[in-house]
Order: sequence, then C-alpha cells, then structure tokens
Amino acid sequence: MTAVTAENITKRYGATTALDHAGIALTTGETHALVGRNGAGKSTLVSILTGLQRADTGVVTFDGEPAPPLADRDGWRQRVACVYQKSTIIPTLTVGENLFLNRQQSRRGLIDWRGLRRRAGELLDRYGVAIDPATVAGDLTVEQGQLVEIARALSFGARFIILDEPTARLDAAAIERLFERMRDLRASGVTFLFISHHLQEVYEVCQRVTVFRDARHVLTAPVDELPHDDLVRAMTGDAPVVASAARGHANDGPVVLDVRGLTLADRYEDVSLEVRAGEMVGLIGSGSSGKNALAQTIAGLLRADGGTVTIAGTTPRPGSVPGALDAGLGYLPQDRHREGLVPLLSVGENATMTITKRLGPIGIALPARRREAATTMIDEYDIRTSGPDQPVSGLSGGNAQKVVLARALASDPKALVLVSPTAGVDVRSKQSLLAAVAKAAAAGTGVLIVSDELDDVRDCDRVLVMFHGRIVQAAPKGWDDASLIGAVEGVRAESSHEEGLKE
Amino acid sequence: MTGTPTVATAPAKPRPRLRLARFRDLALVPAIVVLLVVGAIIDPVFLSKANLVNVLQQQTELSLLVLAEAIILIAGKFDLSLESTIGLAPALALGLVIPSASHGLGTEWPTALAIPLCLLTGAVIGAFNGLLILRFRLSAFIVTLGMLIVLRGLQIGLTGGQNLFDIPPSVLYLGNATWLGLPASIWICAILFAAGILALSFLRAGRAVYAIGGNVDAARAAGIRTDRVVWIVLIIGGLLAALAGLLMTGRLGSVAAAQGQGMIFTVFAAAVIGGVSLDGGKGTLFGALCGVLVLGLINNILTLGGVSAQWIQAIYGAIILAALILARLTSGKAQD
Amino acid sequence: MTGTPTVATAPAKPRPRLRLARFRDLALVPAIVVLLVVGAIIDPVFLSKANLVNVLQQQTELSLLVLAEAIILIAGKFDLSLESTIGLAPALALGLVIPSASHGLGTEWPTALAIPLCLLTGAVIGAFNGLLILRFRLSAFIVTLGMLIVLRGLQIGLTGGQNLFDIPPSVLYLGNATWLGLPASIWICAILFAAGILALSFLRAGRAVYAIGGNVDAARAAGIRTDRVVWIVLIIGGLLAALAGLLMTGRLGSVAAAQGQGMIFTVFAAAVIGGVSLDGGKGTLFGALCGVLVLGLINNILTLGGVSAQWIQAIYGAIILAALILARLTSGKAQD
Amino acid sequence: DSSTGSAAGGNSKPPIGVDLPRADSDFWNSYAKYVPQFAGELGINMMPPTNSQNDVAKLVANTQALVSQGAKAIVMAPQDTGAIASTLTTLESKKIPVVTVDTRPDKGKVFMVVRADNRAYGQKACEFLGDKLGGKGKVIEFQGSLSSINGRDRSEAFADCMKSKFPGITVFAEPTEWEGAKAAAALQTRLAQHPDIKGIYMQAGGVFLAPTLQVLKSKGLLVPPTDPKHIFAVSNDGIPQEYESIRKGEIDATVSQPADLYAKYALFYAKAALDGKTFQPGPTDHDSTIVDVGNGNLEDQLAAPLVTKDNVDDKTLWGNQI
Ligand SMILES: Nc1ncnc2c1ncn2[C@@H]1O[C@H](COP(=O)(O)OP(=O)(O)OP(=O)(O)O)[C@@H](O)[C@H]1O
Ligand SMILES: Nc1ncnc2c1ncn2[C@@H]1O[C@H](COP(=O)(O)OP(=O)(O)OP(=O)(O)O)[C@@H](O)[C@H]1O
Ligand SMILES: [Mg+2]
Ligand SMILES: [Mg+2]
Repeated sequence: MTAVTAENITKRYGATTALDHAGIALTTGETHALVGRNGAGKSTLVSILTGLQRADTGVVTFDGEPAPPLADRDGWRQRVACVYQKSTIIPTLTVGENLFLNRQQSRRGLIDWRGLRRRAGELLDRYGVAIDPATVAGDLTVEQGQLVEIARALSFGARFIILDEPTARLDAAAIERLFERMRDLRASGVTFLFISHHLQEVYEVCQRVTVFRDARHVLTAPVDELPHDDLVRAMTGDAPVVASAARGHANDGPVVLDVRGLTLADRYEDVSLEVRAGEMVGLIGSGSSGKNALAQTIAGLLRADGGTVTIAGTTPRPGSVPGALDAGLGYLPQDRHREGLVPLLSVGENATMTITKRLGPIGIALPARRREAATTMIDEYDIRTSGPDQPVSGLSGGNAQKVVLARALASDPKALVLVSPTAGVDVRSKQSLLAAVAKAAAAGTGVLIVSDELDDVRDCDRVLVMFHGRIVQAAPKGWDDASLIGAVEGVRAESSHEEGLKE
Repeated sequence: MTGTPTVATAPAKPRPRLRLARFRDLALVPAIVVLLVVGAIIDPVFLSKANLVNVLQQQTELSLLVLAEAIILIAGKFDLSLESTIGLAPALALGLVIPSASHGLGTEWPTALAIPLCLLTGAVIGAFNGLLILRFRLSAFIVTLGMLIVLRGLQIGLTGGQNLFDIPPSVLYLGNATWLGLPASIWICAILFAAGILALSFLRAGRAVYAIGGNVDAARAAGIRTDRVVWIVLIIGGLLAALAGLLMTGRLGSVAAAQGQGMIFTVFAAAVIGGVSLDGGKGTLFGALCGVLVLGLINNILTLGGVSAQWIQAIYGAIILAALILARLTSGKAQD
Repeated sequence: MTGTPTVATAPAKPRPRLRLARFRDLALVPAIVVLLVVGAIIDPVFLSKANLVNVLQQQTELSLLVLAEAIILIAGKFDLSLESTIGLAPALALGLVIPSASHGLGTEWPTALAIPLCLLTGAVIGAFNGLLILRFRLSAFIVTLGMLIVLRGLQIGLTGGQNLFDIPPSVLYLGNATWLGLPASIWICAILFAAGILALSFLRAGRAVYAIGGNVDAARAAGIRTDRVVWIVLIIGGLLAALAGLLMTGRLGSVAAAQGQGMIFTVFAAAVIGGVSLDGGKGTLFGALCGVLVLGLINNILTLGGVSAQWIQAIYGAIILAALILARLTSGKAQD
Repeated sequence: DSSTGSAAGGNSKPPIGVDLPRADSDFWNSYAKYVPQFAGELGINMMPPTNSQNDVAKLVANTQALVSQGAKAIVMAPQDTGAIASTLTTLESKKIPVVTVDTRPDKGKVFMVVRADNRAYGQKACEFLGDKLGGKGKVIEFQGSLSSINGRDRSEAFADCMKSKFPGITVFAEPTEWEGAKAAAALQTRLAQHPDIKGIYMQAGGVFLAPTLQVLKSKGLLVPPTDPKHIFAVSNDGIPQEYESIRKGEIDATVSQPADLYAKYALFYAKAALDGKTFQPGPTDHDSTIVDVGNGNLEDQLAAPLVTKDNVDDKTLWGNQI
C-alpha cells in the first residue's frame, strides 16, 4: 500500500544540513501534506524524490521497488511528476513546446510541430487552461505559467505527483480549480505530496500531514487528529502567538498617503485612495488586477500617465524612487529575490540600504555604524542570522523577508507600502512580520498592505478591492470574507462600484 | 479594460505572436535588399555574378564560425577560442603530414590523414573547452579566452611562426573546387546551414539546445542531459572551426601563422546583428546567416566604393554599431 | 582582560566571517610570493630594486585599465572599448595641439590643453557608451565591441595611421618623472588604487556599485539611482583609460597607431584571476591589483629566463589558464 | 574578355589596381603617398587603391574586387606571403600580371618582385654594431613578429652574421610582435639584468624608436657616442624621426627602406608588363640588380642604404623628402 517512501535521508550543502536523517512514507491514493518552516528542508526532499539530486545517505522506493539510477530521467518521470517551487518554464519557448519538452512527437525523426500544437491544445483544454499553445512562455503571467506547469506535471500520467507550494501565487478561484482536479485524480488512485504554507489548505485537501523542523522529521499524523494549533506547535517547536499588537482606532490622523486620480494605461485607471497616520489599509485584488503596478507607481518605480501621489504632504517627482523615499515612504517590494535583496551583500548592508545617509558624513558609509544599525534591526525583528556580516543569500525565506521589511521600516517612514509581505513565508514568520507592521502603525505610520491574501489584511481598518485596474469596493473593519472574495473575483463588481468607495 | 467583469480567466492570446516571431527572423532581409540596391548604384559590377559569388565565397569561413558560435550562444555558452582553432587545426594537421623542409614537424604521416587530423584537432579542442567549462564549472568566457591565447601560442610554437605553404592537393581541394558552377565552399556552407537550421528546429536534440540556453535547470528537470548536449555543442563548434580552417587554407593556398586572428570580434558582431542573444536561448541560425551576409556586403561595397584607406575602419565600425542599434530597435527588447 | 561588561548588546556576534572574506582577498598573495621565489632562483637580478621597479612601471597602464574594468564589472557592466580609448584619447588630444608637420590636425591649440583634452576625450567616450547602454538598453558587450572598432578606426583616420612622435614635454612628464625615487606613474597608480579601494568600501556610492552589480532591480527599489551610478562608473572608466594612455605615451615617447591593441584580453585575464566576477557584484580592487602583479611577474620571469620566442606565447597562455583554474578551485564556487 | 569591366575614370589606358597593405605604419603611409604621385609621372591609369589592413583575407577580397572592376594588372604588398598562393594562381589564369612589393610570395607566379633585401638589412645592422663594439660585448635585438617574413629574414640574417663574424658578441633576441610597449619592457628588464649591454638593433624604427629612446633617457644612457656609457643603436626603416635622432647622436644608424622606390618601380613594372616588356636577371639602370629567385620569378633588389651620421643629410633619401 505504500506508494513512496524515503528513509533516513541526509543531505548537506557545504556547512548547511538541509535534511538530517529525515523520511516520509506515502500511502497509495492519499494526498499527503508536507509542512514546515522556511528552510526546513521540504524542497530539498522534493529534489531527492524526483531524482534531481542524490541524497548523501538514505533510500527512496516507489511501490516497494528501489528508485531508478539518477541518470535514468525517463524512469523517474514515469514514477513521479512534479511542479517545482522554482519555475521550470523556459521563457524563450512556446507553451506547446514547454509542455512536451524533450518528448516532442516526431515523425520520421523530425518533430511534428502541427501535431505537437494540437496535442498541447488538447492537453490545455483538458485541464481548463485557456492559453494558446503558440504563445511564447515568457509572455505568460505568473499564474498562467503555473497553470502550464501543473498541466504538464499531470500530463505525464504518473501515479505520484508532487506539488511544491503550487498555491503560493494563485488566486482563490484558481486554487479552487486546482483542488477540484486534485480530488478527481485522487479518486482515480493518484497519490499526491502537497507542500504549502497555507495550513487551511492542508485541512481542505489532505488526509495526512508530515511535519519537518530543522531538517528533521517531527511527526506524521492524519489531519483530523491534529488541530491547527498543534500543527503550528509541531512546526515551530513552541506555542503559536495569537495576539497581535494592540492598536487604537485611528481615523483622525493626518493623511500620509494621498493618491489622486492615478492612471497608467493598461494597468490601472483613475485610482484614488487615502491612508492616514496610524491607519492600516488593505488593498486586495487577484492576479493582473493592477494592484502591483499601483504600488510600484507609489514607490516611484513606475511613472503614472496621470494623477498625483502625495506622501506626507510632499509630492515627489513621479518615477523617482529616491524622491518617494525622501518624502517619507517605506516600500517592501513584491518579490524579495527579484527586487528586494542583493544576495551577495551582507545582511547588514541589505538592511541599511535605504538609510545609508545616516551612516556617516559626506557620502561616507562607516562599517561600524552600519553594523550597529543592523544589529539593532536583527534584534528588533528577531532575524535568525549569524550576524550582520553574513551574506543575505544564506538566510531562509522568512528571515530574508524580515530583512526587507526591516529596511522598509528603518527610515521611520510616514507611509509604508507593503506588497505581498508574507508570500512564501511560514506561519510563524508571517505572524511576527505582521506584528512588526502593526507595531509600526501603532507608532503612527500609515500602512498600505497590497496583497492577494485575505490573511494579510485581517488587521486592517479598511480593505479596498481592486478589479481590472479599478478600485471597486471599500469594506470597513468587520467585512465578511465571502463578499470580499466575491469582489476580488469580479462577482457583483458592477453594483458595488459606486456605493463602496468611501472617499 | 473590457469593462465586462465576468469570472476572471486568462485572456486568450491570439496567434499573431508566432507570426511576429517568424517575421523577426526576416528582420535583416530588408537590410540586405537595401545593400544590394546601394551596391548596384555605386558600381554596376556589384551585381555581376562573379562579384556576388566572390562575396559569398569570401564569407564562407566567417559563416562557419558564426554557425558554430550561434549554436554555442543559443546553448547559453561562449567560445572565443574559435578564432585560434581556425588556424591551429590545419597548421597542426599539416605539420604532421608535410616534410620538415616545408616546416613540417618531421613526422611525415600519410597525406590522406591531413583532413581527418584537422577535424579531429578541432573536436579535441572543443572537448577540452567542454571539460574545463563543465567539469570545473569555469566561466566559458574565461576558459575560452585563455584557450584563445594558448592555441595561438601553440601554433606559433609548432610552426616557428612560419606560414605553411606546401599544402597537399587533397587539403586544397575543398577551398578551391567548383561544383555545379559555384565554389564548393559555398555549397558546403549552404548545406551545413540548412542542416543546422533543420536540426535546431526539428530535432529533439536541437530543441534541447534552446531549452538549455533558456533555463538550464528547467531543461535538466525535463530530463535533458544538459552537460552532454553542451559538450556536444562545443565539440561541434570546434569541428566547424576546423572545417573553416580547411576551407581558408584551401582558398588562400597556405596556413598563415596569424590565420583567423581578430576574427572573433566579427563573428560576434555577425551573430548579434543576426539576432542571436548573448544570454542564450534566443535567436536563429537563419538570422545569423543574414548577419554574415550583411557584413560581407558592407565590406564589398566599401571596397568597390573606393573608400579611403584611412577612414575605412572607422566607417565599417560605425556601420556595425548602427546595425546593432537598429537590430535592437527593431527587435524592441532590451538586450541585457 | 579589560572585559568591562557595559550595555548588553546583541549576543556577541563573532567576526570570523569577515576575516574569511578578507582572506579571500588575499588569495593571490601566496602566488605572488611563489613567483618572487621562482624569479629569485632564475636570476638574482630579479629581486634588485631596479628590476622590481621596472616590473611595476611596466604594469602601470595595464593596472589602470584593470582598475577601470574591475569597477565596471563590479557594477555588472562590460567595457571592451577601453583598449581603443587608451590610444585614441592621447592621439586626438595631441592631434589638436601639435603642428600639422608632426601629423597634427592643423588646429594647433595651446599645448597646455593636451592633458585636459585627453582626459575629456576619455570621459566623453565613457559617457557615449553609457548613453547607448542605458538609454537604448543595448547590451554593454555589444556596444563596447562596436566602439572598440569605431574608436580604433577613428584613431587611424585622424592620424592617417601615423605614429605621433612630436610630443610636448608636459604630456611626456607623467610617464617619465620620478617622485621620491620611484616613477611618478607608480605613485599615480598606487594612489588611484588606494582611492578606489577606499571609495568602494566606505562610500555610499561605492557600495551602490556593488548593490547594482548584485541585483539592479533591488538596488533601484532601495532608492539607488542605478542609471546615474552606472553612467558615472562608465565615465570614470573612460577617464582612467585616457590617463593610462597619457602614461603610456609618456613612457614610450610616442602614440603608436596601434597603442593598446590586444590589451583588453589581458585586462580581463588580470581582473578575473584577481577574483572579479563577470556576473557583477563580486570581487575587490585589491584582488584585481594582485592579478595585475601576477601577470607582470610572470612576464618578467619569462623574459629573464630567456624562454624561446617561439614558445613564449604558448607558455604565457598556459600559465594564465592554469591561474584561472586555480583561482576557481581556491574560491570554490562555480563561475557561471 | 570580361565585359563587366568598368574602366576607372573613362581613361582609355588599361587600369592598374593597387592594394596597400596597412594604414597604421609610417613607412606604408609614405608608400601610399608616393603611389599616386608616381602613377601621375608614369602616366598610369590607376584605380582608387584598396587597403587590406594587414589581413590576408582582406587582400584576397580586395584583389577579387579590383579584378571585377576591370583591373588589368595588380600591385600588391602581401605582408603574409604564404596565403596568396591561390590568388596568384587565379590571377595567372586570368592573364593579369602581378607585381609584389616588399615581400616575395612563397609560391605562385608574379611578374616582378620589388623588394629590398631584408636579409641585407640584418646583415648591415650586424656588421655596423660588430664594428662599433669591436667584436665583443652584449647586444639586444627587438625582433619583429615571427609570423612576418621580413621580421624573420632580418632576425635570421642578424643571427647568422653575429655567429659567424662576431662570435664574441652575446645577442638577446626579444620577441615583440612589433609592439613598442613589449620592446620597452624587454629593454628595461635586460638593462637591469645586464647593465653592460652596449648595442641595440631595432627591426622597425617606426614602432621601436620612441620607446627605446624613452627608456635610455630615463636610465641616463642617452649620451653622445663619445661618452663611454653610449649604447650603439641601429634602426631600420628610414623615417624622418630616425634621421633626427642620428643627427642628435641618440642613435647611430638606420637602414633606409626605400618607400619611394618601392612605389615607383612597382608601378613601373606593372606598366611594363602591360606593355609586353620582359626582363632578364642582371644589373639595372637604377643601381639595383634583378635576380632570379626561383619558380621563374624575378626580383628587383633595390638598394637599401645604411644611413649614418655621415650621409644622413643626403637629399635623395626618401625620409628627407617628406
Ligand atoms: N543549492 C543549495 N546550496 C546551499 N544550500 C541550500 C541549497 N538548497 C537549499 N539549501 C539550504 O538547505 C536548507 C533547506 O532548504 P529547502 O529549500 O529544502 O527549504 P524549504 O523547506 O523548501 O523552505 P521554503 O519553505 O522556504 O521553500 C536551507 O537552509 C537552504 O538555505
Ligand atoms: N511589464 C509589463 N508590461 C506590460 N503589461 C504588464 C506588465 N506587467 C504586468 N502587465 C499587465 O498589467 C496588468 C496589471 O498587472 P499587475 O502586475 O499590476 O497586477 P497584479 O495584480 O499585481 O498581478 P500579479 O498578482 O499577477 O502580479 C495585467 O494585465 C498584467 O498582465
Ligand atoms: Mg521550498
Ligand atoms: Mg501581484
């Protein structure tokens, strides 16, 4: 009955032990969750289970038989399909070719392109993905790319499928469709290993759950027997923090972020919003709703076609990041790897990048002062690092995110814009990140949280909903999830457009 | 912004994209037409069959190097040492077969071995580059930069800096023969380019080259033996450079001690003008071929036009730079 | 034991990491020591002050180019055209001041303008490269490859391919003078390297260079004016190359039409042996300086050892290649 | 015959094509200046000259272009002599006579080679230095590129002569690839190693003269021949700067490579070929000898005078005419 086992797996990367005698066993036909904090070793186990890397010790078996040798890629692919955490779409090739990479149908030795396109179209149809197979993959949105990857993984017909954080960047409807498919496949006997930081998803689709902590296996149990708090405790090793920082209701402070009639062609249109000092405002929307472009415009990374952004009373030059920062903005970009961190530089240097002016006179940045400032931040935000001189590339995802947040808060901003602040961050780090944000708000900063996750905006005083480039609804505290999700997905968008807006 | 908020689905992308991609391949064709017209205006001789055949023949060796470099670039690697291989491979092969009196190495192996030895040398150089790049994980730029110097030094060392001119007729043949009214070297290049274009478009191994250049981790995850493919690509690169060396030897009737020196800059210029990206995964061999033709025509027109010797290099450089900028503007994407 | 526990700070973060990073900077120091020993064994003259000063002086121009290239590489860009700037900048400046009879351009501007004009030319070339790279979003490799050809062509065009001999003493001065018993050019290089090392370590703008090379999007989002910094870096690169051209002109007493030709390969080899990465964001100027010294010592030892002219290039290339491989093995990281 | 030929300038005389070898040396730039001048004097219909930029592939391409434009005779100066064999064969088959200047092709038929004897350059330099040094001491030689035939001829002749006539002299032969910077570095290093070096042979004054003088000056060795510290220097080319230095006593001699005669007699023989004239080995009317160099090729070996302080002001030297 065991479909897959991995026993006693150890894997080291130089000084880091990514897996330490860890293991997992999956029963045929179950959907098995694997959870753990950032850096617990989940993705490393995935790369060993899919034959991309060789474990230092330990064995993997499929249906009781030992795994094929590493060189036998086809052997592995018949046994296990995988959607990896990092995209494996090749941006320069078409969607169709990505789907059938290295197994293109050929006729008399030559690839049959027409047949390939047809089969790709059929495959995408089967999984309800409305993408032309002739599209160049680099032109897809993140979610479309992920759908293509899922379709490809399913298309191998393997009876064991691994999904490494597939939902991290999908919107609610897409997640629901994915779960629907997973249930169908499970009914036909497919085994799943499902990795996610969203614990409610684990309860929704999984039967059993395995927890890794610090590279070791901690427990495996049926989800019914493991209440949410116990699961968090298993992951973090201590009790979950529930309370968030106490914060007065602030609706009377000065306006610190004032967006008036902002328009950027094809991204968003005529957007206006206000954030007051001490206020927390959420801005949610699905993929391609334009929320991201709006945040980038406020930060000065994009220049709007029309409209104004005013930060704490000054209007910085449009399209100038230093201008926005000088006016008192703190900004946490969407993707910490792409826009947040310089991987080769130290934690200290990354954390102080926006406040170098304070590190010394006449353009000098004194290392001693930098280390001092960074040490303060490390303590304040509980960043797990060997010190301010460690290269930031050695941090786990959650800690890396804290460095970016610490930097956004370092300049004591009047207004703070956070984009997807908890993406790919484990449950514990999520809480401490949001607590740090709430603390800043309590100290008088106006906060705008831009996200596609309701969990990120729970503490907010108001939540704005963006759809197709416009703000279509504004919900005061005490909203109900269902109506917000409806608005995010565009249902009732027309009717709520006028009445919803507060200002 | 269609303003009809229904359930959000992925917007169906229409098909013109593919057509556009195909057009991008043809981006240089108008440039070639313009050059043909300009050439015809400057000197009526330009359009004569003899002159056009000359232009093609003069570009054959360059085009083989560009073919090699384009495939290597598409695979996401780099090979600067091609410009030394084009000299060393025939020099070494000839050194082994010709008598010491003609500056041979004294081995005087059978003449029939010259061509196989030349190609073998090219392949071995490619394989050695591959060893350093793939096994030692060295940057391809750096390895092949070092090899560029070493190989040129080897050639000077082996030949004592002499030109080899006592070339057996079998070696001269390819660079000199005429097949069906056209120089054999033109046929060879045409066939190799056609084979390359077909292979990169219709063979799994060819598509693997694009996949590796586009995202090597993804290619590996898809079961492509990335190291092996890259290695083979580098060996093919060395082989093509050696073949180019043979053609050049035949065409010029000797192996110059400096054969190929300085060519690598032109090779890169042709490939990039032709739309091949230095980042890997992008570009076509047809585009690269067009790049070679453009450079050849410019050269021919500058010669026919009698541009002053003093300024010819500056003008040539300026035209290349302008072509690069135009290639950037028409492709519409940032290059780095 | 002065342990006076004052305000409790963060749990004493140890500093060994920093030390390790500093050690990596010193990776080439053992190699330099080995070369000094080998040189002393080969010829006792090697360790004489005169010889060592010669080695340093001969490397001054190269070291300035390496300084320029290292900063540009750390910023994540590329400049191949430095090797033409080192010739064109002094040639143009001199052309404007010397009489037509000495192959000047006929303008005969005041001689005092020569040095400012030379530096200005370098800066303008850097700024033009920056314009093409940053405004048109062209690949730096390609732009500067084109500029390499254009600038060399301009020099030949302007001077008619002549070497310029009639150099005013003010221009000769820097390459010839002796300050405190050492050639002025050595002092200049030492001061500029020291300034560069300090600036890249302790200035905000210097750290910005590393941030841009490491991740330009992150640097932009953190409020660094990335385009402006890169532009300034490219201009400084051109300036340094022009200064190197001045020193070379002074040392050799003329501006050769081919001044600097082929140097860029050595520049890259020195920078990479010294630990500067072609991917940007990695490496130090001290390491690059060590790379220059290593190459200079190897050259000097090969000359003193009287290696045969026939094989000297191959041996030199092989040593460089070996050094690159060793640099890779000791740094322990893949290079691409 | 080819109907595509578009004769240059509507001149009825058969057009002659000239390819210049490079645009980056003083010597060849002087040659380039003399060519149109003598073409006028000889009444030749010369096509606009092409330039092969020291690249044999360009030389071949240029030749083909000249032929398609109707050239009836071609003057070229292949710096890389092996690589034109096929081109010469093609031209021979088209009955287009070729005159090569400065270098002799290793293989292939030409109408005439116009050249000064490069071996004689090395020989003359050796004899001059040997005499001045009295047959003993140390000499440094800046060799040209090993891959250039002229460099090789000069190196070999210099070495042979030193070995046979002045065995007491030690020669340090420095490879320079014709680069001034390499020569300067080698001279500095050798002077540190052997402060008693007494002679210098530069194979090309155009590139080596200024760097050598700079190094000597910085070492305080730029002194008149009367001073015992003087280092005897022989150069090669005959450019005006060398004459300047000889007058100042900085160097002692140079071999004048006759740029003017190269241009004059190259065009002369090209015209003669078209006029159907033929030549035999033996002395000529212009102080030179035609020799048979094998392969049925003739070579007019022009006089290449050694210029010293005694004859440096001779007005007939080309270097004194520009
Ligand atoms: N290629 C690598 N080289 C060095 N260290 C690595 C490498 N891959 C992973 N690690 C380290 O191994 C540990 C486990 O990483 P892994 O990616 O398996 O974590 P994860 O549980 O998937 O985390 P996340 O939830 O953030 O995805 C981490 O400390 C990580 O930094
Ligand atoms: N660089 C770009 N150029 C042109 N259009 C873009 C670009 N990036 C995104 N878009 C398009 O602009 C619209 C708004 O995108 P934006 O990224 O602001 O939305 P988002 O809500 O943040 O989406 P996601 O969550 O997928 O990032 C979408 O239609 C998107 O496809
Ligand atoms: Mg992971
Ligand atoms: Mg988004």
